[in-house]
Amino acid sequence: MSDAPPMLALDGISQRFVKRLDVAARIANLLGAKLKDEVVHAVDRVDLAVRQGEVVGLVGESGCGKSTLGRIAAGILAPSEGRRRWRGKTVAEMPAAEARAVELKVQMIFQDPFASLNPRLRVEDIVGEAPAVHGIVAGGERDAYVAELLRRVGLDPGFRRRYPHQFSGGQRARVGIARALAVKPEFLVCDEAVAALDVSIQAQVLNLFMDLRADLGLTYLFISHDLGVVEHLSDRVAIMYLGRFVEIAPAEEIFARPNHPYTAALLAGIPRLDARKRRFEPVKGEIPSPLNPPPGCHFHPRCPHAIPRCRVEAPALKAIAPGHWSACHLNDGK
Amino acid sequence: MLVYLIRRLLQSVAVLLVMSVLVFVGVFAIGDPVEILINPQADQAEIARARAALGLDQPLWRQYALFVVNAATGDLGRSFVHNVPAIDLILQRMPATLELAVTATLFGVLLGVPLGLLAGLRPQSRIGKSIMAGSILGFSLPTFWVGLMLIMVFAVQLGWLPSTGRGETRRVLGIDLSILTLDGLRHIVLPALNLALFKLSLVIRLSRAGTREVVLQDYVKFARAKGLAQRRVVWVHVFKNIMIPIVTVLGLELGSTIAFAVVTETIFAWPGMGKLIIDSINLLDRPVVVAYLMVVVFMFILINLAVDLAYSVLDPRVRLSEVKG
Amino acid sequence: MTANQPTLSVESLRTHFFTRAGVLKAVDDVSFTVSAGQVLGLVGESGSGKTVTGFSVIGLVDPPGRIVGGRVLFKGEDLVGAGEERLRRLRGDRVAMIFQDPMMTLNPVLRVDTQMIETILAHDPAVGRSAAMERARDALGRVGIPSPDERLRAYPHQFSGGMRQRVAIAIALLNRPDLIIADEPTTALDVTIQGQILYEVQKLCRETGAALIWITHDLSVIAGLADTVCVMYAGRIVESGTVDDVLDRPQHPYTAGLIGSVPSRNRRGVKLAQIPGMTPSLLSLPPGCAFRARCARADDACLAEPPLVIPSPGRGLRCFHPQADAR
Amino acid sequence: MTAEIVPVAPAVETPFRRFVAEFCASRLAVAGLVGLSIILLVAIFAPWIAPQDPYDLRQLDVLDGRLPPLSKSMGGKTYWLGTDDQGRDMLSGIMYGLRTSLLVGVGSSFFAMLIGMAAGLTAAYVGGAIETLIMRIVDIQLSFPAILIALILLAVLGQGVDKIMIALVAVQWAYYARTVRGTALVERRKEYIEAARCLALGKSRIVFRHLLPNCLPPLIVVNTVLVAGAIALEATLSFLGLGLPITKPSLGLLIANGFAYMLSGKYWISFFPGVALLATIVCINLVGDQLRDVLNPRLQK
Repeated sequence: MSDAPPMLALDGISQRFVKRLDVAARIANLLGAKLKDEVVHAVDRVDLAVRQGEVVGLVGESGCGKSTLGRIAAGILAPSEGRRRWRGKTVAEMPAAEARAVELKVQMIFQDPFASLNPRLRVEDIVGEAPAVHGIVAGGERDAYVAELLRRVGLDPGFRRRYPHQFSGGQRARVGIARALAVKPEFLVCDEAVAALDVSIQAQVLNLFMDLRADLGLTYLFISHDLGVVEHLSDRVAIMYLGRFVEIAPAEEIFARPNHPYTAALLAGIPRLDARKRRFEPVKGEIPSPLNPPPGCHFHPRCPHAIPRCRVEAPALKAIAPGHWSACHLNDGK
Repeated sequence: MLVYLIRRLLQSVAVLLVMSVLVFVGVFAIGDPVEILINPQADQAEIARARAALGLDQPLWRQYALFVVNAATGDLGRSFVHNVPAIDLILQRMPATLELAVTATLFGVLLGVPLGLLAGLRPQSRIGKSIMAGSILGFSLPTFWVGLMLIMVFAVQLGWLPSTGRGETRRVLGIDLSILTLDGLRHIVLPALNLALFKLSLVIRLSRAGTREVVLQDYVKFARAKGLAQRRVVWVHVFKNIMIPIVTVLGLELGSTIAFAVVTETIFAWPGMGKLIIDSINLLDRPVVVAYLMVVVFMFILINLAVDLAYSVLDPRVRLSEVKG
Repeated sequence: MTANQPTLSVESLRTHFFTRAGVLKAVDDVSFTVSAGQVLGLVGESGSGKTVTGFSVIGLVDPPGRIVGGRVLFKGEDLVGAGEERLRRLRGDRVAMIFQDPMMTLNPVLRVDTQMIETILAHDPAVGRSAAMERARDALGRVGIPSPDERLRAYPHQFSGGMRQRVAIAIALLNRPDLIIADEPTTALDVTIQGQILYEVQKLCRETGAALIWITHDLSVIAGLADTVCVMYAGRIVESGTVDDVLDRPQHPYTAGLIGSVPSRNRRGVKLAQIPGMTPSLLSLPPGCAFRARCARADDACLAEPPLVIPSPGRGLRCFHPQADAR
Repeated sequence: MTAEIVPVAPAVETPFRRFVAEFCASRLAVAGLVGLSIILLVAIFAPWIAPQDPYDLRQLDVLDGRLPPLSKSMGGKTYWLGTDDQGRDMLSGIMYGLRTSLLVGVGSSFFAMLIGMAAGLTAAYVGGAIETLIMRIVDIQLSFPAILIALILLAVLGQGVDKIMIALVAVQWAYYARTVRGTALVERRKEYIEAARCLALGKSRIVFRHLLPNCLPPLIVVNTVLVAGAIALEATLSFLGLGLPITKPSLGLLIANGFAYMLSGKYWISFFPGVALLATIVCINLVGDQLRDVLNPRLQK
């Protein structure tokens, strides 16, 4: 089992968005202005391997690059650097037909239940278009196929001729899931898939994800800012801060024994149902702009334990226990 | 801010160059002026001499190169018809057009913004609906037809106001102005009204649309939740935000008013640049047409530049993001 | 004013929206009280009427909405019948409000100092500009904004979301209000920033003794912050009481379902106790209990409107079949 | 196993019915729509319902020239709106003129829309240098008033229905291009486009089946405004003597024709064609205005 290559692996992935100086800015530089190209390191040399059947949670605050990484994993976005491997084979080097098959194997579930469905298509077309185009289902069987998918995600197939706006937020989320399932994927990237839903509806959709995992043996990369949701669903959790992973560990381990100060701060910051009249003791400072991240460890300006070394040297991810990786200089002293 | 300025200046120069090529090549295609200027009985040698005298025997690109070099020194050629420098003809006519356009634009803004604001704040009220209905009408009325109707009613039927010319003018700083004399004022009322009607409707619609969107914003509700008086909410919080799009459009509209004066000047026989260009097109007076277009393009670029600067002053988001960079 | 008169007492408030498609009863017979120094949590999912309730209190419901019944007693004075000028004097002075989206609540073309000073001068023109500026600087300092002098001269877009929300809170506190209504003020913020804001708000309420109404969809925030809680569903308060009572011993099936829907540490990987179905449209509410269609305990009794009962002191409940003890 | 079935919200109203209801909320807009329909019918059926064929010189009698409205002709017919200098029945002239004006206005807007849509979609979806190039041209063109550009073009091209349509298309395509690009840029960033890409759907399928239909509503609004603008601009240019030839009189030309007689009090030769032109433009603008309000997502709560 452990010898098999991971289902989906991302090796040394970086994503940079560069805004180059135009002619005007270069002339301004000649006149004495000191302008530079704007480079955003959305994702900075990240390695991630997801094994078959696993649920990996990816947690981080806004601007940390988790959505960008998710889109790279799903194959929508090509990384500036690094390789994406499917069962050990680099996708970029595959022949076109094979690459397309992999593309269908990895599907994405989106955040916004309103923007993620084409408002001008009927539900049956939203769900049925891709399998028909790719020959997964024959023309005559399309109707039955769509009906079965809708039933699978908990929607009445009788409403397949309706348009998205005639559904509630939770039902739209289900349509989005049915659309992804229609091409028989093995791997789902869920990008904040329940963030826009009400609590009671969120619970329904989370349960649906768990059912689908049990029934279809799906593998998930589950991206969320909500630690509670990730904790509930994931086998392993990766914590991301300003484009880098700061800690990866099995879920139980990371919530019981957070190692990185940022993980600890996150865990201390989340409100919990069972914590009454607590005194909130927050971590200091703002999340820095990814345009101009602090040198060394990105977290050091907010870290209560920062040492001089954190200011100059970026810590690498190191194993501190079996399966538990953390990127913090403080671990070296122990 | 520096980058912003440089960028705008570069763009302006580029536009000026591109437009000069287009204008020059385009206008070159208008008939052959020699056929009009020369006696039809003239022989070939005479025609050739005339062509050489006008520089028309040179290849197109050389004519253009010569034109650019001369233009840079303010020489846009001599009118074939009047045999004076084209630029002089235009500059001589320009004050009349500018006076008309500025009067009309001011009229449109000073009346249009408050009316649009009112209609935007009370879209469902009777007054709001009346303002809108009026503005649709004003927006739809073809300028030239309104001009005719104004003449018919106020000049022909009622005989209150004159229908042609500028009337008595007074010279201020070397520029003749009509609005400073009673007779001049009587002459400018109808053409200015004619030209302003469309502006007025446009400003009303813009202000109303802007107001309707701004009042739905959270910051307006927050301003009310702070206990500010309605007056302050409207004239500070709403007004400042709608001014940004209005100023932008107005600058451009001043330009288009100058262009649209062609119609009004023709109807009211207002001796401005617009009448000159129509006459010149009909007479195939090529240098005047080219000079007119280049002057107008230049004015437009100046106006656009001014609008951009005004925009960045009004909207701190533009100003500061550029300063920071 | 008697010593134990509540700061705010809302009685049978009804706010309806008269739309083309029909009458939308956004707030229907809502009652609650909050006293000085107390934090009341108003919890509900989207469309439950919690935000409209907040706006109704300070008379900022926009057409086609209208308060059609009930009383809003602020220190004994009924605000429902009060004139616009009286309400304006209270707003921003005695009753302050904090909005959900910090990116949208500050006017983008006005400097922060302008937006702060106008709030002071609108209520007391005698203060004078320099004294008002001094107070504005103080307020920014109190909500934890570093170098307030510099920040006063900045425009909103130069601030991050968390900083803007602090500015909004500082504006709300400028005139030392007796009541603060906070409408989901941390929903749009990141976890670590939310923690900071919660910390500041908690501290400031303790210091100033203002009453606070915290409107949110997040039960966990209420758990850590509030003294009492009202749970809203489809325009009505279905259950109310102290935080411990309601969260530990919920009696309404909706409250119980909501608590069961929140993923928590003890139940990793177990299916969540979800509420079936979805929130009904307020336009076509059937008669009787609005939760009936989603409720496992519903029977024919629920076809009638459940009245408000007081099962124990300080609690309120609208249900024919309360759970004796859930969990 | 299957998850439990969740009941679907009852369909209170279809989008089309809501659209109709919201549109009809303004009585003015409905009046505009009715007026526009009548004008269209008159224009289409002019050859069958007009009292005379104004192009047929045999039907004209110069002795009937410049008769005021309601006069009787030599042949006993009534000229409801009077006659022009050549004895042409104004009512018939207006009906035929309406036909020409609408043909030119609607036709050129249609071609401008096709060109603008292609340019705008290309700019938005391809991006890069092509986008910069297209949008620079659009920007430059839009910063100059339409009438100026049309004036130059007509001065170059000369008169004729085809010439004026070319001029109008050249003036208007940029408005469509800007609108389409603006909407397409917003729509392109939406998740349903990403979803389509994730499902490995082809590029042309994404552009034409997913992107384009969602860019249409603002285009409809712009279209009404621009059709009205094209009709007005054509009339103005014809009035200035740069538009249509005398043999094909549009409303603008009819008005110009009456200009000379205006000062002698023969108002009807200019007045009635002007009223027809005004009514057409007002009706289109009334409809367009309401469409703008109904289709504007920012005003919907």
